[in-house]
Amino acid sequence: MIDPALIQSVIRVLFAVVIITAAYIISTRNLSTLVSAYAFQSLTLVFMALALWSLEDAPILLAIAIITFISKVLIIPYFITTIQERIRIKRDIEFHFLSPTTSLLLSMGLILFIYIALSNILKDTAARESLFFFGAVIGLSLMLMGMMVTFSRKRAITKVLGYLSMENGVLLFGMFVTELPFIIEFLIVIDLIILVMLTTILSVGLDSTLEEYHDRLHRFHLVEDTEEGS
Amino acid sequence: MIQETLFVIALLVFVAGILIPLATASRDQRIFRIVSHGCTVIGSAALGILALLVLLTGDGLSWTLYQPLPGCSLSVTIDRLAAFFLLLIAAVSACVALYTAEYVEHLEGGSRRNLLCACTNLFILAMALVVVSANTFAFLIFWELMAGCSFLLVMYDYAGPETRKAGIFYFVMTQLSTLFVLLGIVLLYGQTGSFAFTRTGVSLIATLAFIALLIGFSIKAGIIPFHKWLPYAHPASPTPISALMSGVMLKIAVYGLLRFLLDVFSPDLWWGILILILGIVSAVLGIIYALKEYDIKAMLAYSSIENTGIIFTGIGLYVIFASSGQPVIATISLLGALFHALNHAMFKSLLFLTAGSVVHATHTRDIEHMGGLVHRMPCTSALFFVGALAIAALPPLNGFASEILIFISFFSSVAVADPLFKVFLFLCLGLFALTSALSAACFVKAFGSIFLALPRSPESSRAQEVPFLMLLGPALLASACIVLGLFAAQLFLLVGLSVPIPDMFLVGLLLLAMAFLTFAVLYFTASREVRVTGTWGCGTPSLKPAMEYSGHGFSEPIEIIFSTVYRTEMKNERKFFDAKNCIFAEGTADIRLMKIFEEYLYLPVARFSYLAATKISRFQNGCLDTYLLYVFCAVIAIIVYLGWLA
Amino acid sequence: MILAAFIVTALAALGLIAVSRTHRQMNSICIGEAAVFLGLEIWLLLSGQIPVLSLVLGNQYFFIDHLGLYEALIASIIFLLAAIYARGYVDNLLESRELGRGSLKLFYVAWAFLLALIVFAFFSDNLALFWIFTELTTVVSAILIAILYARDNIDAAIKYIFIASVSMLFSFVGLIFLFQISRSTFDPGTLNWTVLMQQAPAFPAGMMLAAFALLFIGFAAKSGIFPFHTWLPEAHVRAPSAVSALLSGVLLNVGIYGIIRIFALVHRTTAVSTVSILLLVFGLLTVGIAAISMLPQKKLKKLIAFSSIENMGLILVGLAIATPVAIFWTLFHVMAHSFTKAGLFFSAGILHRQYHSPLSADAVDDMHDVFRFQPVAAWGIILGGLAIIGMPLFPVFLSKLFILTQLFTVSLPALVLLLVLLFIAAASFGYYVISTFTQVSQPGPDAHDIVAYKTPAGMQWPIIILIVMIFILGTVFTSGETGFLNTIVAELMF
Amino acid sequence: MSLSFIIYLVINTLVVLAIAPLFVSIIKKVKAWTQGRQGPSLFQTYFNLAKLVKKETIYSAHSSWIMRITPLVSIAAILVAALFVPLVFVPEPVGGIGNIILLLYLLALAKFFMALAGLDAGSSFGGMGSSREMSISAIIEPTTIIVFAALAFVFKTLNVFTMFSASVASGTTSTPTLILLAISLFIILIVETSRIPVDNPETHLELTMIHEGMILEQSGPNLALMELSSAVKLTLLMALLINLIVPFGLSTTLTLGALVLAIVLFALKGTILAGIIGLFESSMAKMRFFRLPSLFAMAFFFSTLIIIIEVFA
Repeated sequence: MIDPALIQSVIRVLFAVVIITAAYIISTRNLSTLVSAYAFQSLTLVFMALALWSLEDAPILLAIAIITFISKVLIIPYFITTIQERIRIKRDIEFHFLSPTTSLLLSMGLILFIYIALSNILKDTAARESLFFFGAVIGLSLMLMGMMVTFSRKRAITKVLGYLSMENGVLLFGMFVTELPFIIEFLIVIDLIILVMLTTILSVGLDSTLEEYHDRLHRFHLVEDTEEGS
Repeated sequence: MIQETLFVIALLVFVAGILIPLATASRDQRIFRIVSHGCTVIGSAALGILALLVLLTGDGLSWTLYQPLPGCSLSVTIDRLAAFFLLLIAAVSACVALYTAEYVEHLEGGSRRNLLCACTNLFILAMALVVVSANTFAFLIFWELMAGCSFLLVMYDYAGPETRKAGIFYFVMTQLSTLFVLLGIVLLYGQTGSFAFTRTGVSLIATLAFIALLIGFSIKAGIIPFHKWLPYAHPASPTPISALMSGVMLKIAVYGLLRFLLDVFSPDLWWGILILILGIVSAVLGIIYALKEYDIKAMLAYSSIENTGIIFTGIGLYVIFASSGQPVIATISLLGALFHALNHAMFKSLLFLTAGSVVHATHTRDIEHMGGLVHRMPCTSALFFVGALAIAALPPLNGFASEILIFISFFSSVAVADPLFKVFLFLCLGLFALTSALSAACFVKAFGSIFLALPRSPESSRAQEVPFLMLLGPALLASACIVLGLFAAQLFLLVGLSVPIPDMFLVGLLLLAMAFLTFAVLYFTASREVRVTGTWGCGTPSLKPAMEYSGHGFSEPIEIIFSTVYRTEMKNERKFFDAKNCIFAEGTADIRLMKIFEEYLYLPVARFSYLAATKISRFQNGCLDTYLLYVFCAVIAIIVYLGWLA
Repeated sequence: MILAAFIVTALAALGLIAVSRTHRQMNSICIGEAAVFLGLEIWLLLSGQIPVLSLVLGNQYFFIDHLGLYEALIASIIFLLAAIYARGYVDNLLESRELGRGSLKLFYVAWAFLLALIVFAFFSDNLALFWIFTELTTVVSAILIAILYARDNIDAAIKYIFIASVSMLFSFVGLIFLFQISRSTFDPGTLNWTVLMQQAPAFPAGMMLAAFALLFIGFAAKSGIFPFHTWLPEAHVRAPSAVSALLSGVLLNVGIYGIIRIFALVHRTTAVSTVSILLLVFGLLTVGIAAISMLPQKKLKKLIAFSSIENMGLILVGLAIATPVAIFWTLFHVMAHSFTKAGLFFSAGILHRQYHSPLSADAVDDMHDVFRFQPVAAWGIILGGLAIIGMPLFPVFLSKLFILTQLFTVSLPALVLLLVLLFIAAASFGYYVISTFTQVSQPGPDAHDIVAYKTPAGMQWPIIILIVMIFILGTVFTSGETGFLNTIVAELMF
Repeated sequence: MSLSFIIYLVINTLVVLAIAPLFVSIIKKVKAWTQGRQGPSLFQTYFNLAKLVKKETIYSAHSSWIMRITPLVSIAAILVAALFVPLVFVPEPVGGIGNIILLLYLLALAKFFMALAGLDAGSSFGGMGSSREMSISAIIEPTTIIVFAALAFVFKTLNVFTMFSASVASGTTSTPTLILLAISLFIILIVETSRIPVDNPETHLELTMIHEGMILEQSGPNLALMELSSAVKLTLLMALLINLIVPFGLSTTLTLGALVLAIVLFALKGTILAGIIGLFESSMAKMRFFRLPSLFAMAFFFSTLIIIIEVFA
């Protein structure tokens, strides 16, 4: 058995890593780096789940780690990369509302803000002192940072990554509430995968011309045959 | 027992009148419409008999029609007030139905006319049910039903160019009226905890409820400044509908106000003053605007505004006297208001129906294009003449009989209130007198321009008298006008009310006697030679229609005298040859009457709301990023709220 | 097991669609699925054995109580009618090549799946399960929106997915909070609504508030509450009208259902006063923004969509009042709104087919001679419009009236504000309908001849049925109906 | 209806018919004197009427039954109105006869018909006359009603008969209020009977005529009736003024002596008032039509002032 204090500090380090990857996702312009950053963030979460597993010895955490690894580190990044290659988009340099620097500064503010807000909310509860609190702070911050990506980037595919980053925040938070039934976690992941696939496919539709889009749909075997556009 | 039976019969007959044309909506056959109108007449007759029974015996009827939910039932209570209005509805509806049976056949629209019949029946039924509603819940339901039906009826000729504007005005104003009535009823419900017409004490909520209801009913009654829908809706809708709306629906609003004033509120003095001011202002402005109208139906609509103003004046006086401890005068004012409501229903529907006949015959609503119809449509002109006499409040017809009651209460008011208040009432009296004099001028103009002198357009020189049924309905109304006028005093005695109204029958007899004696004397003494020749035209060989005094010319002096009220606007546009504006090139000058309320009240409000709405709807700018930003901001706001405020 | 029957039906439907070849077959399967669902629900209703608890395994994931059954009934009825309607509608879409023939199977699979998902969402006891089903409905309905052969549709679907999913993530955080609350109160923690309801009075107010607010974000986005409503007008405008009817009549209810459930929880704690204010504010803002946005609308479906938002706001206000009477009428309003709105969208769909209005949300409709071409649809719009603005004899009138009377007990200014906003909404609706339906072209040689679209009877009957239904709903109240609604209120412990 | 009332009906009508043309002549005579002319005979109006009755009636081809019944209605309405103002004998009021509002509206009835008759033939003079007449009568109406209301207030009754009885009972001592009211009544009389400065009854100049314009198309016996009715209207308004201010001699009991005395006294008082009217007219110039509203506003202001004084006193 490893020393709980050590694990707790490891977890804290992982928190920092997660936040850093999130910041990277916010500010980078290169799409393939973006996907890598996301995969790395998910990997961090896997490690975090493992660390928590060793701390609390709940088998569900191990399961979460495995599912996360398979879906978020392997399948989804692979899928998005494939799509990216097909639509030949490399960079997303248009920003809406926020420039990368402002986003970074803002996200720092957000973390602080959520910390204060949550400590106010959880003032009188037992949850205030536990890891639950940290999980909540980091999870929510991650969500809001991911959300900043969704509304400040032009390309739909970047938005998807922002959304995924948000989802990571939820997962991070969820890991600290271990008794959540496993089936729920499992279904959520399935749901997520479907959602991501659909969104990505649709994003392709937005980011390319209609004819190409239907052509691709055909190649994905989503529709049986293609007709000429009206 | 007989009351219940009559009521059920009326209800069933009306329902039949609604369903028969609806079921046959696809078939454009006259027989179904006749049956439907027959149902209206029979149903109205049953209602009328019921109302008379209740009025004479005082034995009311109280009955629950249908109880959808506990606590709110569609119940019926017919007391004397309800019976009075029921009588009004029944009388007008029956006559209008007789008229419509013929009129509808001359309308365009094929089988849409079946819908018109069905909807008319529903409209009448809804009005009757509003009046007999035993609680505010039923009142509200039937009120809305009435509003909905009347809206559909106004939109009958939906393709007409003016109908769109009329429809929008009517719809919006109706909804506004509903808003206020609903607010009032909700407030009362909150106050008393039930939908019954129960008396509330004096409280802020009760006052607010009263204000809300007053505004709601004022809108429906066409009280200035909420009147604007009337002059649009009436010309746009088919004639019988105008007659029903003007003759009956406005009275339903009056009924609503009275019902709440009498049964629910304990009125304060200033309520009365408020109602009185609304009434007087509507009466004066209504008739002043009527004078400048050349669209016959719009003119009648404005005249309706005036008459509702008179009714409101009576109600205002009632509240004033009732709250200052003068029950006798209060009763006179109330009876005046009620009687005027009845009389106005009679003569205004008479006027609308005959005006409809005229429009039917001449294919125009502009009185400047009519003229000379007295020779071509003698019966219609005689009927219109009776209506004009009545509405101008000339003895011995009914318009005078009710106005004199209000005059009497005005006259007796001086002895009772405090000095300043007396002066106020005197000023109101002066304005009230002005109103009735102007309405005489207005109807001289109307009758003169429409029926007298030479035809001013080819259509009106080719006009033909309308068929029998289109004369029968108005004729019944005209005889009602005469009977209600001549026997006013006797009728009041019959229902057991003593009012200081002159014996108009006696006056009528005297008038007849004098006329007869004069005729007799002249017959025996005077020359009986008669020569028919051209009108003297200062030596011009023949009189042209263009030489006649026109309706515009007739009301010109009054327009000049009241020019401050009419607010004409002069526009000069000049163009010059040179830059320094010295050499005049060409220009246009244009004087037009401003529609004050429309231009300063309605349109600015509409424009402002539209502008604001356009601004706000830019919120929905079609950009996903913005939408997500909203979500982001909302989330932040919620977290702030949770962290610091909650 | 009744649930198994539902599952089997849904799977059978999906399987049959997968093997069927023609449009007619697929459509009939969807009709059949909805009919079977409806039949099962009616059987449940009549058998009187609700609430059905413990449907799956030891851990109780599913249950059927009155509220769930109520919502499921509404959903099944609308699905049934929409499927009947869709046959003619989709035929025309295919003819005009707005829908690729290849996408047909995807469309019907999504359709059948959506019904199953929605019904299972209503039958979930576990809130997390409910969350998942709700999330899946977003996905599936987005497919239905995006199915048309136009970029605008994809755009609308993307908006829908992003806004709904992003907000739903916050909901999930709320669920975690809720779970944490339950875990700190009793062991082991659970997300089962029935259990939570038992334990709710012991929950700490502050945490409960946070949980509610976060959950509210997601469900509000699903039900089109300001400021999360932005997806709604665009999705409703661009989706095929049969789908618009589903979105408005059924899918919005899913979000509202979630809000009702968690509000019932909060109502048992001391946080209720704060939450009520929150709901009231959001409700009024929603009604306000919707009503004002309706005013300058030049597009029928967008107008109807905004009207849905307005009604959702009204429902929120009704919930915020939180008296049993208010809840009763709020539930009634949910049903009234669903049926009325479905009728309106069906009618709008016929007009859409007739005039081929551009899909783009900002394009102006060009309608004229509606009564000549499409009398049924025109009357559907008129009567449906009268119903939705709250004319009596229609159910919305009653729910509106009683929500207003109950609102008076809470706040007079809110009452006045709400009335004014409802007036604006009604006026906007009337303004649009009057100014559009009175457009008549003069028949003549120079008039550009528009060919009357021969509306199949299958597209007209659902409108007529719905109008008759709402008329009956607004006038006839059986003791069974009121008893049923009262049971729901009692089960929600208001 | 008592016998005395029926006798009253007969006496009042006969007296007013007999005396009305005389007053018209007197005014004309006084005006002629002030202009330094001798003027027509005092019986000239009677002669005129007699002459007109013997002449043929000419109708315009465009005119209708309105034109034909107007003279009858007009004279009937004004004669009935005259019944409301007892000239020489005040009986008990019966059935609202004597109601001051009804009196006013009977006059309006006559005016309504006259205005229509003016429009009937399609002559532009007639139309102009009607238009002006209705405008003037509309804007004088507030003043009239205020004055009548003041009368009703002072005498605490709406009935002219009762007013006269009260006036007789209180003797000749008129209160200051009554004198002020009399001035208002005088203005109303001037306006209602179309006299200078409102209208000039003497001319047929198209720019000035109002009343004459309306009856321009009347001829023969019809014209006689119109002339007679306007004379009767003048008389009854004069009688209202006289019997309120100087009621002495007005009989309240039905005896022959009192009646004869009352007739003589009334003729005397009427002659004096007619003289005053004549003098008043001579001292004035006809006003421009559109300046009339300010005159009426003055009258209205004046009457209201009286009432306010009375009210606050």
